[in-house]
Amino acid sequence: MNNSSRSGADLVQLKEAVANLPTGNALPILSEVLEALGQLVENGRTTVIDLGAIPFTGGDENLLHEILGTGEVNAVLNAMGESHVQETEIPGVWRVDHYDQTGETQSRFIEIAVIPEILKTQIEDAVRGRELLAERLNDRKGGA
Amino acid sequence: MNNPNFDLLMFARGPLFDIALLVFVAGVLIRVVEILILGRKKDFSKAKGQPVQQGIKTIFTRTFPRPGAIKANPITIVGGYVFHIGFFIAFLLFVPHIALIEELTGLSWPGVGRVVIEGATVLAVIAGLALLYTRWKDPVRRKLTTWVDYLVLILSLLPLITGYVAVNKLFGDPTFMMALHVLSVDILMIVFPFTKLMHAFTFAMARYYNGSIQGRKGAES
Amino acid sequence: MPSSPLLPKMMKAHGVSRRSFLKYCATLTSVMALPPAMAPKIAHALETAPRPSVIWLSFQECTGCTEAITRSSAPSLEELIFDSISLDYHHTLQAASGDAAEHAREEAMKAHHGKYLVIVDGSIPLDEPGYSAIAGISNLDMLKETAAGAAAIVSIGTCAAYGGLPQANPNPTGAVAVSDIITDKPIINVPGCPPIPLVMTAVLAHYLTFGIPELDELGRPKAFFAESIHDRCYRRPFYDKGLFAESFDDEGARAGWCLYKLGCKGPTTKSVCATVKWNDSTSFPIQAGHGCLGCTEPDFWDNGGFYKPLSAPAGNYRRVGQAAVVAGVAAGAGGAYLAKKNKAKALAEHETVDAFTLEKEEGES
Amino acid sequence: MSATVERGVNALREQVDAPVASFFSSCVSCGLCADACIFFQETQDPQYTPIRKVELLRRVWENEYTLFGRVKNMVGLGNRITEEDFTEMEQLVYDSCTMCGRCTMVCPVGNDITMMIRKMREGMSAAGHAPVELIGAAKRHTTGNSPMGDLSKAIEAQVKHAIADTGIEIAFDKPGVDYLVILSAQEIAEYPEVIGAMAQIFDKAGVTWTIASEAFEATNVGVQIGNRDVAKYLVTRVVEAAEKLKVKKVISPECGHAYQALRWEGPNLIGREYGFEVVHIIELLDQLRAEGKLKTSGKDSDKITFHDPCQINRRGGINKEPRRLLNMVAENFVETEDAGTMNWCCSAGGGVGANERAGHLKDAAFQLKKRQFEKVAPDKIVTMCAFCHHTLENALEDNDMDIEVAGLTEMMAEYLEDED
Repeated sequence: MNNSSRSGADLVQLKEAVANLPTGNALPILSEVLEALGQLVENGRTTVIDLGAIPFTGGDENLLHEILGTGEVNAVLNAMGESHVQETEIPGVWRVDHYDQTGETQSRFIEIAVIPEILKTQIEDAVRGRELLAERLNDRKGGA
Repeated sequence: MNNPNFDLLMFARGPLFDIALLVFVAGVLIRVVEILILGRKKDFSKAKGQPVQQGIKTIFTRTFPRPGAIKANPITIVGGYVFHIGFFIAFLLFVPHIALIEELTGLSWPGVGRVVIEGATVLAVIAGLALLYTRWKDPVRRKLTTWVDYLVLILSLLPLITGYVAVNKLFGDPTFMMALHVLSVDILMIVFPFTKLMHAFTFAMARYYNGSIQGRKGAES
Repeated sequence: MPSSPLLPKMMKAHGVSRRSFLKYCATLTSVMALPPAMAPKIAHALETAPRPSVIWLSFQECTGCTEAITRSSAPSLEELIFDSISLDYHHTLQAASGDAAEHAREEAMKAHHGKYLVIVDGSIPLDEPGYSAIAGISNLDMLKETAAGAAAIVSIGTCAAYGGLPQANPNPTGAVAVSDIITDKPIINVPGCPPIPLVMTAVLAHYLTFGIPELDELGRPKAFFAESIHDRCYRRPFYDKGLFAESFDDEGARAGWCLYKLGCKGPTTKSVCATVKWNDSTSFPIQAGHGCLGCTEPDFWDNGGFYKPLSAPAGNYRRVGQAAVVAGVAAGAGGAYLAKKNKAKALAEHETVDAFTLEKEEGES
Repeated sequence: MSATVERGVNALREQVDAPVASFFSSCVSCGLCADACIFFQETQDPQYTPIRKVELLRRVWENEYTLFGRVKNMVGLGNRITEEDFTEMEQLVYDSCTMCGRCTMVCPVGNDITMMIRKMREGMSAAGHAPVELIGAAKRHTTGNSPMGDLSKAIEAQVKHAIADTGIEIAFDKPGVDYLVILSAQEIAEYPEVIGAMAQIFDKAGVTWTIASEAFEATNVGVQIGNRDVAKYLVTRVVEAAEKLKVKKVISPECGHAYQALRWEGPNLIGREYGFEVVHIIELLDQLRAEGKLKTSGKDSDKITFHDPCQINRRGGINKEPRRLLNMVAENFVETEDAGTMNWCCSAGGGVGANERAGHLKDAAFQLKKRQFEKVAPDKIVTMCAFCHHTLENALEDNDMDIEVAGLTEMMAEYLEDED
């Protein structure tokens, strides 16, 4: 068999190294982000970039993170699995990563916005919120 | 509903491959057996050198051109080398091909990575095109070349080109391109026994005879 | 029959926030290769689309497709979307049976003529109507009858889409795909054995929001069937490096090397298995150490053997090869015999010359 | 088809064997043999590509010795050989080929094209298409005892001359001696000094030898024409004489094709092994040198180069021997380019020299030799083939080149150590 003398540890390393080789897709994405940031500043327009639409490896992620950095806001949503919403060191540029209940990545986005859509309270939810609050108050009053 | 691309691939891998294998194996054997049984007369002259040893030696030594030959015919010799070496790297060291050979013969060996295979393929195609060019342009080769020679060279390049396109998904449906790749190999196998492609087997016999004829006289070969 | 939007109510009933729904829609856009900006529009469309009547026909099938879409480990939005349709007939799931069940189907067909969606799983036997019939109605008749008033048909699973396992050689029932019978309705094929649940619901979501998705030449939504599994496989780097598992229990297999030599059909199989994965994105066959069988492709059962490398010949090459050796040696010997006879004749006919007979005969042209 | 055409085709048919079949099966038309050919080199005319010269043999092989060719014939795709085909090939097979064997050395698939030219000539000659000059020589040799006619008187005179010059006894038809010496007509007529030279060397070395009055001629025009019947007839004379005299060995003289004819073709022409051995004169001299029986004194101070005769070196395997000998007597020995196994032909071997029609080709071919000699600028060219000697001498003169040509045996004799 091929390369049977290789040790198991080497193989795991190789596997990781191979999986994490940068594809070179990080830099074009960043140029797109810069352009989108311009749109946000000048026209207030929001842009969402889907990182699942192109080959994007661990190596690419590292480069992206290196350049964008970590910013002031870091939110963890708990909506049918976690979602991590984090502003980068570049204000207006957000990382939005959705995970399912088992913690597997569902989708990864870069959102160039004043505030990512997902963070905003949805009116539909607020409607239910109003009902819920009213219900709870009512319970308390009734109980008192 | 059928996938016509997959059906073509299955046709090329299935019945057509069977036909190609039959024609190839039977055809090559016919020609080799035909030559061997024809034999040659016993040589009554008293041998000075060692015909058998030199015959076997020449099978290998004739692989290398004599000094000065490359300068006189750079395209043919360098192109010939690159084409043959590239073709055989792509053919014999690409793991899917090894899997095919293993399936047919039970023999298997380690393969190499895609960079090597594709590098060899590209070089072999360039070399093949150069050989086509010199066949067309050089007066000596042009006069020697028949339409079958052109056909054979083009048919030898097709598996390389279609294989490269299919693996790299350059254009066309990849399954369709893979089907074309296998088809091109089937065709190459079918024409093989009827054309000069036979040299792949008979060159060893020719070199052996050359070496043994010269060797009997104690002359170089 | 209700046709007002049900989804918001369902969400509320399940305690699912709209934010969760929005997150799901964002993932849907990513999966369907739609622009991410479409996510809120999809959400809105799903929330407001009228609840369509769906008639689910199960023919020669194993119920695996229904199982896949209904049995998630946790309550999921896939289920919600599935629940949000008005499933008026599904003889495995519905409570009614016998005449009442058939009555429900006829009712739905009448009430929503021209608007209902037909989902089919399973292939249709053509040889004998009795091979598969429901309430005395042959699959063929039921399909024709039901399809007549449908807006569109979704063929779920490879059996309905392409004939699948029942059609495998020697195809004892004369099984055919839906598209072999129905030619005058839009048909969306969602092949797979079974299809990925997310893909089934995403296609439904797409149909509900934007209508028929863009299809490839095999009737499959391009969003899910444009790329081969091989292209997106995490083991692809090993293929490129020439590192292949030789058996299911060797070091290479344990190290996660490419499964090509073990018969993986990834290179010729189009599906998003390698990216969307199964069981809530946990894994997919190749990740579990088994090659792809190619189940989203027509005739996958007969395409040369599951454990045979894709490059290996698929026919009777062993017998052919042996025959070729025998035939070649025999014909070669025969040819050589003729040649030797020819030469012997030539030698026998040799006309001995001397220096004085070397010149050409007189009177020659 | 006329009788002679049929005779020619039949002769080709007789020549096909496994080597021929493997050669034609292997040729990929790469054209590399062209550059090995002196006639192509000097004319750049693609028709002189060696492999093209054996086309008729290829057709016979394909049509009659391959199953696929037979099938092609049956469906009417065969290509019958005609009188015109033979006529067309004449100038390729005889005029533009000296059977020098360079093409055989360079063919990447190992085709012995030279051997196939030899076979082609069987067909050509049987079909009546051999050059008239060679046929004339064959007639003279058949009726007389050399291709130049009857040389009995001449050799007697030359031997007498040599006896007078050297004072050594040379006996005709002496049975039981070790060696039978045969000579080429060229030597008898043009370079008779070689007889005295051999007498002196052999006398010193204690070698016993004789000349057969019945068979003193070594050349065999049958081999040049490429006709096995004629060649067999001529070689039989030597074989019979040698066996009658019961010599141990026959010495093949300084003549290229004679060496091929006697040593390598002869036994196969007569269909049996000889009752004696054949040795080339230079092989013998080198052997005497090794045994200490050939000693020289003094050296030639001229700038000397060596011309390798194709049939003796490339196709005969005698390569190091002449150089070892030459180094004994030459102070200033220089090699030309390609010397040794890949040396270029003198330009007129293989019957080309006798063929008037080929005159211009021969002259063109010599230009290559000329350039090589000019590069080295020797005072003297030594060789071991009387016909090369003859050709070079004439061609040098035609090209106004003042270079002396000498035979190696003669040169060795010149520097023989005087016995005290």
